[in-house]
Amino acid sequence: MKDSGKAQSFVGSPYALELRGVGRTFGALVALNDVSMNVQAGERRAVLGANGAGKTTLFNAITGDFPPTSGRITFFGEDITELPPHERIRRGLRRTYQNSLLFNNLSVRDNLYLAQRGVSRGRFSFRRPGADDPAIEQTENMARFVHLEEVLNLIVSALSHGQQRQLEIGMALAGAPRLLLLDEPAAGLSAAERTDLMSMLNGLPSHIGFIIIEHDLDVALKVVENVTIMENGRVFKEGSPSEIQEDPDVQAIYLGESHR
Amino acid sequence: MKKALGVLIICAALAVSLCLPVTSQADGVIKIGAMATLEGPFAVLGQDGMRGVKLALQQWNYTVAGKKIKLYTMSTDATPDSATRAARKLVEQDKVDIVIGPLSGSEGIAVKDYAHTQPQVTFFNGISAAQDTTLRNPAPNFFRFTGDGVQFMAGVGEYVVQVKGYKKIVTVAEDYSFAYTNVMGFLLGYCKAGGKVVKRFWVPVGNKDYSTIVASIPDDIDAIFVALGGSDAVNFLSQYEQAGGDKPMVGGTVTIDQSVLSSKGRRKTYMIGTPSGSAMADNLDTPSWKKFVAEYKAAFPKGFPSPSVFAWGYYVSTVACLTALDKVNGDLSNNHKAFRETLSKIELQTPSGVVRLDENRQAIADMFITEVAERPDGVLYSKVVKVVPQVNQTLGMDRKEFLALGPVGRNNPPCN
Amino acid sequence: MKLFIMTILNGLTLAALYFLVASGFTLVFGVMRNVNLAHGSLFLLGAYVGFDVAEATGSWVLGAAGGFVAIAILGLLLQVCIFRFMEGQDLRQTLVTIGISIILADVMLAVWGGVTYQFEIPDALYGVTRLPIIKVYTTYRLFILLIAVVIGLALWLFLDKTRVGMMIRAGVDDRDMLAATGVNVHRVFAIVFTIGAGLAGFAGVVGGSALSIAPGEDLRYLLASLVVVIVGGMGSVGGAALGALLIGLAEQFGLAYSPTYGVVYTFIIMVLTLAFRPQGLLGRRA
Amino acid sequence: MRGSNAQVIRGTSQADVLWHVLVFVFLLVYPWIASPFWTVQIGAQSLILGMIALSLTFLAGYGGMVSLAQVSVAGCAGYTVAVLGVNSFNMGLGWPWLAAVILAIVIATLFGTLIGAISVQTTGIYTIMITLAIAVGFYYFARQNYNILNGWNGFAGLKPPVIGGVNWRDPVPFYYLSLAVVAVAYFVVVYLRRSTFGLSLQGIRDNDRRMQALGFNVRAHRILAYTVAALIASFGGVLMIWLNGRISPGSIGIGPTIDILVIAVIGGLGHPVGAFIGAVLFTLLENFAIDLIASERFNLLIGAVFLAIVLFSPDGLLGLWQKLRQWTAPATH
Repeated sequence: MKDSGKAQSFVGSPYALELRGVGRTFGALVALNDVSMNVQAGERRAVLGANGAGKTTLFNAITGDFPPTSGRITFFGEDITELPPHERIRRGLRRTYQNSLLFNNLSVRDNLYLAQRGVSRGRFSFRRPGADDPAIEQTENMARFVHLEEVLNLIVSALSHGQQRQLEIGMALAGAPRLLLLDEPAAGLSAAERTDLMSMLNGLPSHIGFIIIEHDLDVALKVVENVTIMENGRVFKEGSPSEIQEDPDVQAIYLGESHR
Repeated sequence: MKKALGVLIICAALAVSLCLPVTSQADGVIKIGAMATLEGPFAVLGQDGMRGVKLALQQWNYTVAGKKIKLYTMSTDATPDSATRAARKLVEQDKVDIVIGPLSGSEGIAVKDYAHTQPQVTFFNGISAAQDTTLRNPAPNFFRFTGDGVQFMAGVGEYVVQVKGYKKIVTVAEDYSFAYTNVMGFLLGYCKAGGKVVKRFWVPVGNKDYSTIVASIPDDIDAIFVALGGSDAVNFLSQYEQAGGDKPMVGGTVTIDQSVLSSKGRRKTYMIGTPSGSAMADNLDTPSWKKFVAEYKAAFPKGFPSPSVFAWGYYVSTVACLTALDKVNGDLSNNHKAFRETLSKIELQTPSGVVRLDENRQAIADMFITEVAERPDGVLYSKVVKVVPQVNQTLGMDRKEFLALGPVGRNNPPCN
Repeated sequence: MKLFIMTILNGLTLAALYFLVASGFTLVFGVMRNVNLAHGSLFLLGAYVGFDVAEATGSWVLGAAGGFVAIAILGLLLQVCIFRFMEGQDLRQTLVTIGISIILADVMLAVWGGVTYQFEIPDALYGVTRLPIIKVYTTYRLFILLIAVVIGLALWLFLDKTRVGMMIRAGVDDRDMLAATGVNVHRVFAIVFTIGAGLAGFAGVVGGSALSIAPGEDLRYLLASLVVVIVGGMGSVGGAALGALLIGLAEQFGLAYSPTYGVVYTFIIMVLTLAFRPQGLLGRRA
Repeated sequence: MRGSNAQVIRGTSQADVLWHVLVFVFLLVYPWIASPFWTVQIGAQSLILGMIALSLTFLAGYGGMVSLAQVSVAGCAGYTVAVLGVNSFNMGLGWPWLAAVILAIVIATLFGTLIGAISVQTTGIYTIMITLAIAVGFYYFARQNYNILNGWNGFAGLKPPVIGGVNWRDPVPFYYLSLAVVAVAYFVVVYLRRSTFGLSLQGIRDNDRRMQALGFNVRAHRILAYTVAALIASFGGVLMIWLNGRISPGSIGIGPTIDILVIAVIGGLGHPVGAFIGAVLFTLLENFAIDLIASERFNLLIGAVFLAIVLFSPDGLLGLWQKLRQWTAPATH
């Protein structure tokens, strides 16, 4: 993963991501309730919580997949609440999905190529990419970074689960991401694959922040600086990994007995 | 790779053998192609038309002047495009000498247009009744031995005013060319005789719910002129009757036809006595008509109780063709020259009277003013009340004067 | 004024007929995401079968029952023999229904021919009823209105109060959830298809009595159902009622006040609905 | 409806190239071995129907959007040519043919884009219903409008121009004209498959939400796909009216609309060539089914063939062919 080299200077907000009173309802169901949160540029944070606590909904609200029904979202000082999803992506926001959302009938190369194309110019080009197309080289670099260079021409549906997760991350890293939202990237991975994943995350350039939803605390707490715990669509606790681990409420309610 | 080549060679060989035209232009066979609507909502009409063709051919025992007749059929779906396609297939693939058809007005114009491009084939209209098929830009090889929609209504307008005393009328008709033609034929006479049109309802073809039209019909009228076909007519009539309507009706040509009269359901006593105009009538009291009906019934026990105007039209056209072929002894040489000359001059005896052709090869024929009557067994039929002899396409008007009336349309004639 | 009220009444009664046809269509769509383009053929077949039964027994009521039962069984067979093997393949199911409708149309033409059929409606329903202002109105059309209300209420009670009904509603809202709750999905689908097809057959008799039956009616009612359901919102029975109301009124007002382009109005309503509310008036966002 | 069992995506192979060359040579030679009827009525008709179906294959196969309004787009182009140019009802404006054709294609393409803009609000099965309803609405409009579109009768006397002494409506020239236009459209569609736009369409087909999360404006891409498809269909529409010499509401009714869907599906949506395979089969059936089974039940045959194909080979004849090849080919790994 090459650093794009662009200096990341921001006017206005000191934060990469600011949520102010974000809420999301589905009919009568309140999935997110008045969530506020500040994430620094380059910050790495975990979001924990039981199933149905609203973690994925939070991601969906941030990326615009299911836009919030109340509240504001600011990305590097720009209000993106009303922006369509693709506009948010083009501003440097990236995400992965809990269940891999890949193009199953296309090859790995095409998947990565599309990821590169999505955030660069010429998305509507009617021409086939020539050998000199920078996206081709970027595609191959990315494949190396996520260890998929061997299977570049394989159709995605033929990949192993682990490879699909790697591809998922590779696609999220295309272009010049500034903040990644990783939705349980380690789910279903073997122990060895998890180790790989962690080293991959730790090897990201320092200006790229991420928010990770992770059930496995051992994974999460090793790669993040801050932790947010959600419950019933609200932010329940925030703090550093050690604060969270020592918080009695958290221990009692969320972490349970097994973590002490 | 070799396999691919092999497959392709086989395909090519197959294609070549298929593509070779059927080259049996053998002596002793005359090929006739017939087309009618054998699919979709109008299939029943087309089927009866085909019965007319087959009946005529049976009478000639599929032989004319010692030559066998081979019949090719093609179906259309009542659209001009499909008629053109069907005609092309018959002419260019089956290589027929003669085409009989089509059934509906716009189809007729399309086939006439096509006839212009195929001078080596002679075309006989089926029962299509659009005016422009022969009135404007006629094709030298297209012959129509049946009337058009205007001719069909000859005399009905005068009859309705003078005999029935209907002075104020509304028209309910389908919103397309045949109905325009039919309404025009009726109104030309009706308005001349002093009748007034209070309102014209043009209803989209295929409309089934007439309740609102029924409600819109004003009370101070003497009668309703209805030019609807098939199930549209049945729907209008039963809804009008059910809603308590009691104004008498005047029927368009296809409204008072076996295709409507023989529909299944509550008998429409309301229809009895309805005057209409057509080129035929169910109870003609001539030997040739009775013979035609008897033979139709014998040949097609599953057909209508009495031949419909569609069977009649196709029959007359086929008979015209076969009679002329007999006269020229099957000689179709020199682009059917002798055959066509004979056709132009023929005085054809048909079940409904003598038919001659005008200079545009359009029929001059007897037309009938009919009224609906009921047989003892409850079957409805059209009864002749008056014969209008030898009606030509311009209803006796000067051709120039008639052409000046302009093409048919929603508001032609104005009838002020 | 009289014309205006008459047109409203005519629109209402036509809407009632459309609702009968479209409710089955929307139910099947909502639960199974199966766009049954043979729905119009089921309507027509139900009418023909019902006609034969009514002729044979001399009873209109038995004819209506016959139309319902025969088509319900056919629907069940279609679901069990064909559609259950292609669940989730929306496009393929739709194509199969197109194939079925082409074949059914030709078979019906072969069996019943092309003549127009009309039912002998019971004497009690024949003729007119006295009403204020407009004086008289066709009794049978008022009867259709009544039937539609009854069927609508029955459907509502069935969907709202019975266990199977609740499962069906759950399936409309979220198909995956239905499977996750351990319900026998095949059985729910079979029930829905049976009811949906049966309603089409029943509507065939009711509609064939108000208007008539002839080849081509299959397509007409299919299109009406499509537009009604698109406008009302796919999968929603209430939406079908609302859509039918709009389309029925639009058609009759078009015919009364602007016959030339009357037939186009329904499609304009549809396009407008789509432009501002793609999921239909009462539909949920897909 | 798509995809093969092949795990590795391969590029264009030598065999593919050879096949294309062979077929193309055959198509060039064809009018010299076929009668005029087979040249135009079967050959050119298949090419043109295939071209309109190709626009659907492009939309459905690449973009996953099954639009039933492609015939309406073709009809829009046809009608525009008829109204602007010369027709036998004296209602034409008498423009020179080139101007009429260019404007027709522009208008029809805009019309197709508009249809796209309306229908991309919805996906999958909803698209079928909405485009079907639009198609029928357009049909009714054309049927009822007499001022411009001449209502039920439509227009006749539509002919391709005579250029350079060649009457382009003569069988052989018209066949080559159709072949040339179709060949360009076909290769453009094949080329687009691997273009950035084509790939992004396939991505949208597989997973539109993910495409959005990669920064693609899914809606815009979809609408553009409709534009491209409309461009193809409108060329097909112009050729169609030159073939038939006429256009009327019947040319754009529900029958032709379903026919195009049948053609595309019978052939197979997996590859652009499927549209033409389907068109050849359909044209043959349409012309000869009545001879094959002498009765009046030939629609039954067409319906049965269609049903059998969608029931047993979801990928159409193309899929059947691929299955057959896998079956007969020796196991290589």
